[in-house]
Amino acid sequence: MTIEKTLSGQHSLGPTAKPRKSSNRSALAKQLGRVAFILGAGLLMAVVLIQAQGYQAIPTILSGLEYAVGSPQSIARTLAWGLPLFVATMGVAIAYRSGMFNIGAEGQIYAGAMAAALVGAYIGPMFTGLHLLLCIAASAAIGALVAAGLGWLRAAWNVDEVLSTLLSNYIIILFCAYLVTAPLRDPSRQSGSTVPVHDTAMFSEILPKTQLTTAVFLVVVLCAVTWWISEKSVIGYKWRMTGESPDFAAAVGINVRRARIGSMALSGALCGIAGALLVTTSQGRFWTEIGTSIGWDAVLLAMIARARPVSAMIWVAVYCVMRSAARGIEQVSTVPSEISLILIAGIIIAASARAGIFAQLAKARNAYTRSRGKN
Amino acid sequence: MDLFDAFLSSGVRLTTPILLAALACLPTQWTKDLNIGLEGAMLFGAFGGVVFGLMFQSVALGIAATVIAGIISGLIFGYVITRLNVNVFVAGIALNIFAAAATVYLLRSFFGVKGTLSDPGIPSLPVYNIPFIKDIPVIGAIVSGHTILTYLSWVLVAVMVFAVRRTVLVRRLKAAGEHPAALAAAGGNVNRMRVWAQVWCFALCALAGAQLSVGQLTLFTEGMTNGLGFVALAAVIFCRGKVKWLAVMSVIFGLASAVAVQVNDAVVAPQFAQMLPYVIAFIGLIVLAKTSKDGGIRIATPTMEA
Amino acid sequence: MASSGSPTVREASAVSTATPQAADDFVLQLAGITKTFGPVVANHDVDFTLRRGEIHALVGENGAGKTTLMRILYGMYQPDAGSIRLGGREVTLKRPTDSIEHGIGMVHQHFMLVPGFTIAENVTLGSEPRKHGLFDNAAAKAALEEPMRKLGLSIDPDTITGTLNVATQQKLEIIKVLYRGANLIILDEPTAVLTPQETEELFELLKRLAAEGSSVIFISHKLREVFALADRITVLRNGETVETFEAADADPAMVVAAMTGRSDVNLGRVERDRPSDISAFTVEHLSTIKQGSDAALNAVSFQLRAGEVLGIAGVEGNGQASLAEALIGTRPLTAGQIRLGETQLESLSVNDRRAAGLSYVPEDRHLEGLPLNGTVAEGLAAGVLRRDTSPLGLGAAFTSKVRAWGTEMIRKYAIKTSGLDARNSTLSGGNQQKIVMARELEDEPECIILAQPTRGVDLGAIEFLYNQVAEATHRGCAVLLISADLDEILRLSDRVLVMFGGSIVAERSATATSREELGMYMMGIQQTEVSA
Amino acid sequence: GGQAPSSAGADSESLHVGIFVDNAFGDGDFFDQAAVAIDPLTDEQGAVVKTYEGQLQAQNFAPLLQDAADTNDIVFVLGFEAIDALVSVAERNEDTTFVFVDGIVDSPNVISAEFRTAEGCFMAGALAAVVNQANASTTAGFIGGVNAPVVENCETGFTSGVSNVDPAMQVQGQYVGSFTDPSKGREVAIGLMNKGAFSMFAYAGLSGAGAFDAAKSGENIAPIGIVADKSSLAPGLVPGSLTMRVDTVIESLTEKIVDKSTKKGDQLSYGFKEGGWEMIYSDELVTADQITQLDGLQEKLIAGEVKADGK
Ligand SMILES: Nc1ncnc2c1ncn2[C@@H]1O[C@H](COP(=O)(O)OP(=O)(O)OP(=O)(O)O)[C@@H](O)[C@H]1O
Ligand SMILES: Nc1ncnc2c1ncn2[C@@H]1O[C@H](COP(=O)(O)OP(=O)(O)OP(=O)(O)O)[C@@H](O)[C@H]1O
Ligand SMILES: [Mg+2]
Ligand SMILES: [Mg+2]
Repeated sequence: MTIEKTLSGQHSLGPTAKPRKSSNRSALAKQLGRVAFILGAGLLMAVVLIQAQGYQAIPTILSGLEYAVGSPQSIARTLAWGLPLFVATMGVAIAYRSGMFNIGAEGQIYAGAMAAALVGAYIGPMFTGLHLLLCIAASAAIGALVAAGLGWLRAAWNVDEVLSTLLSNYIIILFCAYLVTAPLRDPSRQSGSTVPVHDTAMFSEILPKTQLTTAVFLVVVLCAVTWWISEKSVIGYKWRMTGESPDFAAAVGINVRRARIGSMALSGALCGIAGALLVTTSQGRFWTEIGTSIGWDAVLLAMIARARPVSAMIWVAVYCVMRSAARGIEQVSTVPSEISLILIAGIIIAASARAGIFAQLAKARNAYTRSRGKN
Repeated sequence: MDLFDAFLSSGVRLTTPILLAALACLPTQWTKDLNIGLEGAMLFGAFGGVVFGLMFQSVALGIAATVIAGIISGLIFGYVITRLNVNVFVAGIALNIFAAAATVYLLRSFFGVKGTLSDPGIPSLPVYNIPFIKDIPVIGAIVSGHTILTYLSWVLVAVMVFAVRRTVLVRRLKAAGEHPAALAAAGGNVNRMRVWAQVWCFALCALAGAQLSVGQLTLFTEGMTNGLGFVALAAVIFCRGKVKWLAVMSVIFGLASAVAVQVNDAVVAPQFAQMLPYVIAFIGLIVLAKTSKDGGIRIATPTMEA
Repeated sequence: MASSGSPTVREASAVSTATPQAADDFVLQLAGITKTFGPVVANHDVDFTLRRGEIHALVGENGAGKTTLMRILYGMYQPDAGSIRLGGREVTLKRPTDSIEHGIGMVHQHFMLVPGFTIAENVTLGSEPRKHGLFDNAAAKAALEEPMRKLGLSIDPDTITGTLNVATQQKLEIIKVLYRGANLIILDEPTAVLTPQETEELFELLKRLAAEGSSVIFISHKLREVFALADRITVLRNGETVETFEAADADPAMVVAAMTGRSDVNLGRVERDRPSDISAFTVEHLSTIKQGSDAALNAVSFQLRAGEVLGIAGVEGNGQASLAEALIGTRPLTAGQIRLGETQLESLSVNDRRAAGLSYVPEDRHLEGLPLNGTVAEGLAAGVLRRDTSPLGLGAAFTSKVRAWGTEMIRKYAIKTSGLDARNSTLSGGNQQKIVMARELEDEPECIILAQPTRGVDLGAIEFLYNQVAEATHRGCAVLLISADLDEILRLSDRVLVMFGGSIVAERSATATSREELGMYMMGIQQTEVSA
Repeated sequence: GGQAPSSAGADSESLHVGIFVDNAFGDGDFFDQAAVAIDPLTDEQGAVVKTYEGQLQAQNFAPLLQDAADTNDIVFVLGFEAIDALVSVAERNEDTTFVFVDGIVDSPNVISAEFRTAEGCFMAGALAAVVNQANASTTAGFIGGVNAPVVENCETGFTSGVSNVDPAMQVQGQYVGSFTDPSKGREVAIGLMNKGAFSMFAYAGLSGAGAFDAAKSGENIAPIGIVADKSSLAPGLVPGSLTMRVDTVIESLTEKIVDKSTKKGDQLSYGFKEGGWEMIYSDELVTADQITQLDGLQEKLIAGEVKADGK
């Protein structure tokens, strides 16, 4: 019987917290134990899935890792792939941290990409830094506007943001698709895409043939600032408390409404910038499927990281390696690269079930020892 | 058949998977474990319908096997969210991603194909053209010419309406959601109720998916649910636990999709036509939040504790 | 609201309704019960017996393990060790149904009623009458008639439970127990939400049931009630049995000493200076609309002087929560004025009201008082941030400032915790409340609103907190004390206002009134003109 | 157990050919038709073929094309979305010959192979009209995936093909809004049927499968296939298919590149004449006379006597 669990009222991610050890070392050990468990579970799933395809698991995984992180070029390529994802995940995480489940990241990424593509193409050419700044600013603004609007609906009218952001994805993506197939189409192209942005609206490559651009510096700055806002600043405290317990926040004088709208705005701005990066680092224009599923990846990763910025960054890095390794594996075997998505879904379940699994094991062990004791 | 009848007939067909998925999800709302993994569960259902159909060379056996697989999945999902204490929102999102990837993986592994699994050996559900009735305008289009699953979905609506009024089970499901401690104290088993709700959810999602893959079509394609699960989710949220409203919302969404299919791009850009169900849902969400006393619904999102 | 007869007050000399018998007349024997939750030992080697027809009180401070022991008896928890004998036979109670089958019924500390269900549905939940496998509403209603009559309750069984007042809901809990035919009845703090008169009525009923042969276990923090009702009293402390008294041979001081392990606990009025004559806080014609289960405010007016404690008494749900929230600003007003010193507050935000010198200890510390999953530092931080940061709040000093202040508060308020980074949820209720009080009192407010400040806080901590409040009044702070606990109000206040149905129905001096008089007002039986 | 993963870049003697698609194989159309070339390339030309899937993620394109350039001598690139990445990667990898299939890329480093979409779809329209005439239907249906220019080009060709055969015949067009939604595709097909269409042509990827499925389930529809012979999707009900010989184009271009008869910057165009398009007719559903009529029209088209865009 686990009436204990149900009696505690809400169903939470893990069982109610146990007293936290005061020493940092044991906290670190616990954290490492958690990571080890999760990675172990992931590895186990990977081995099973690859073996099931008739390949030797370990050499296959190793060759994938070789592809992903085997050389400075590979690392650069892997990192370059993940740049937008870092920003988007930070964006989603900061909203979660404030109790706003922004699963509209996908739509906000599209909106941001569209804004950057338009500013990049129709304004300029001009000085590169300035042009990029304009593109980023426009995409941040549109992302922020969309997300803040949805945040306002929640703050003012209590419109559930999970569903409203979910639905906004479809509406925004379809609207962008309309724009590129009709009014804003590049007539020289056979598919729906906008005209290309000026060269001055593109980040320049740092390492040749890797796609790693100077955008990496922007991403580092954005991640650092987001971390600082979330964990160190007073406004971050207000947002976190709003997420933790809105009633508490209201009672101590935090403007809950403002915190919700504000955190959503920042979240949307970051997602918008992620969209801008898609345009300004690789594609150079908007097309109907530019952001395919990055927003969902960000939603999942922020969730695994439990919205903690540092752990979000670590998870994005791990995920980028996984995706990159899966692409590498696909080139040397017939293992579909979807394996990385299966793994990430498995890992998120393993991560959130970890405490529950150990509790069940402990219970089984107790039952076993008790039955042994009776005999 | 005139155009209006054709539109209605199309609307009924498009309503069926939405209605089945929404009916599937409803008990999970009662137990406050709203399963947002509908989309993924349906996709597996669609996949199962085709694969088991091929395997048994019989549509009935294929669907039965799919439903059994759904029941087993429901038990596992229920175990994960009750005993392993995984937040249902997290599990649902993971399920959606997992289903999208796993169906591709399985398609490649077992059938060596990507994208579509289409085979002359895939059996399909017959369509029942009811004599006399099929010739009556309007009624004929609505009542006649559908698969058994369409009729079943409406039977299920009636069954659920009755069950809500009269059965002990539904009372306990609702108690498990509204005040779990009360049910536990009264000797009920809260976790069992929560698991039952998920089992029901997956079993019906299996039917909803099968309706897509072997009811409306005889093939499986990657991601063939195309957001239908989320539309059904919206229907569940709007109905506020009431079966009748659930049916009404499903029909509205089905008809909205039918409009999108019928409207030509000379009238309105296809993107706007496609947006229709989502826009209706979005506006509905706002109206619902504005008009309900307790201020809308919250999906059971996880607490983000470290 | 119905009331029965004119209740008389019993003094601490319990009327024994059953004569103690030989050991074989024990309906229940708990021996050596141990139960741990992770590191917490909730019960340790607890022994407990219950005789047929006996009312047995179980007392102890918060967290002493009373509820845990009863939940074990009710099959909700499994003991780690120990035996349960019912009527002499050893039993294993794996789940509540097992206990229900053995004739055990439990009225829980918190209501176990589904708000959206009808009375009939709620009472029968778990053992529904069926016909052809379906719920038989008619049979359910019929089965309710007898227990409802016994409790003098005449409402339609199809009424939705959530719409009933708390006293009626409490009665439903007892009807649930009777419906299942229980003859061993456990009541876990059943009187917390009742007026003295309703309490008295409940006691009459319990005694009648005991006289008819049922056995009752009664958990309460209120010694007055324990002595009014019980035949025997068992005291738990830190999860262990301290002692079992025959009520007739014991007195409150002995029980308190057993509960706390101290002999110097003050149970009387808290010593304070006389309040000044300076008006500090004025409320005029405050009105709100109804939200949730609490009554709307209806032109409430009163005034507080510097250093004064004004008690607001009333049965919960009569507008006290609305009042507290309206004053601090989390609930909108429809009319009225609030003045703190020279400042008009009614149009200010919560933050601005606080900046003007108003402080607030909310009623529900788990929801509003603290971020339960947050750290102690986060719970305290709100106080220092309010004073010391720029409005935009990007100041970098956040962490160091909060930590220095937090460490100071832990020392000053003797908060028992492993440190600033401990989770609030790991602290006991008393220590959680100390965090809230520290945060609010250190603001040096001109007026503080205390809503149920010591609910579920144990005697030691209560004494400490009362002393802090007294100290604040010495500084000239005005205190609005909203409490459902009349003892608390009478011990701390200078004046008492009684709220009923969203209005103030009486004003009394705390030293010139009695529990019974206040009780009459609380039930809305009497009403006087109140001058603001 | 299991086999070891094949290491990249082994066996440097033989010809290495890469096929890159911007989305993924399994579209049931264009990409899968390209994959048909893999076996002939391997068997007949002794090439080592590798495939690359961009998964419609912009960040994937350039790195994968770079990988393809690193391992292959010739890389065929399919999918419009990859053009930008292709141009930049081709510029930096002189050793690899990049071929863009199904469109013109303005780059001196890329060979372009274009299919004259309107010309192919013209014949599909002609077939639709002929089939309709034989079945007393006055409307032909066109199902588009999304309203992208390439699809609209096709619709133009289809419409002029129909009116060339029968100027009085109407064309009803409808877009599914997705290339991957067969159940909507089915509803669209039924919708067009109810507007009077009998023969219909689906240029809609996987969504088009819905039209065949509708026919198979007994709806009164004659679906015309695109890219590959689609008769297996609705056996006995498909009057014909317009096949797009991506595979032969890839094979012949590989040969030409190897024997250096074509070079970077060339822009090739494929129609019926060059073997890019090919009509396949069903013997059961289309009479010999009708086939003769259609073949005649195709000749005229090749000779330039009729124009596919109807001008
Ligand atoms: N489900 C649980 N998980 C962990 N600890 C628990 C649980 N239930 C009770 N405890 C702990 O067990 C101890 C005893 O709790 P219990 O509720 O029995 O006390 P109590 O005497 O009823 O207190 P109160 O007067 O507050 O009702 C407390 O310290 C509490 O922390
Ligand atoms: N379900 C539970 N799971 C884990 N810990 C619990 C649980 N219930 C109570 N506790 C622990 O019990 C302690 C306080 O419990 P207790 O029942 O005494 O609360 P309280 O102070 O009486 O508050 P209240 O009366 O408002 O519920 C805390 O340490 C808390 O962590
Ligand atoms: Mg208790
Ligand atoms: Mg308690």
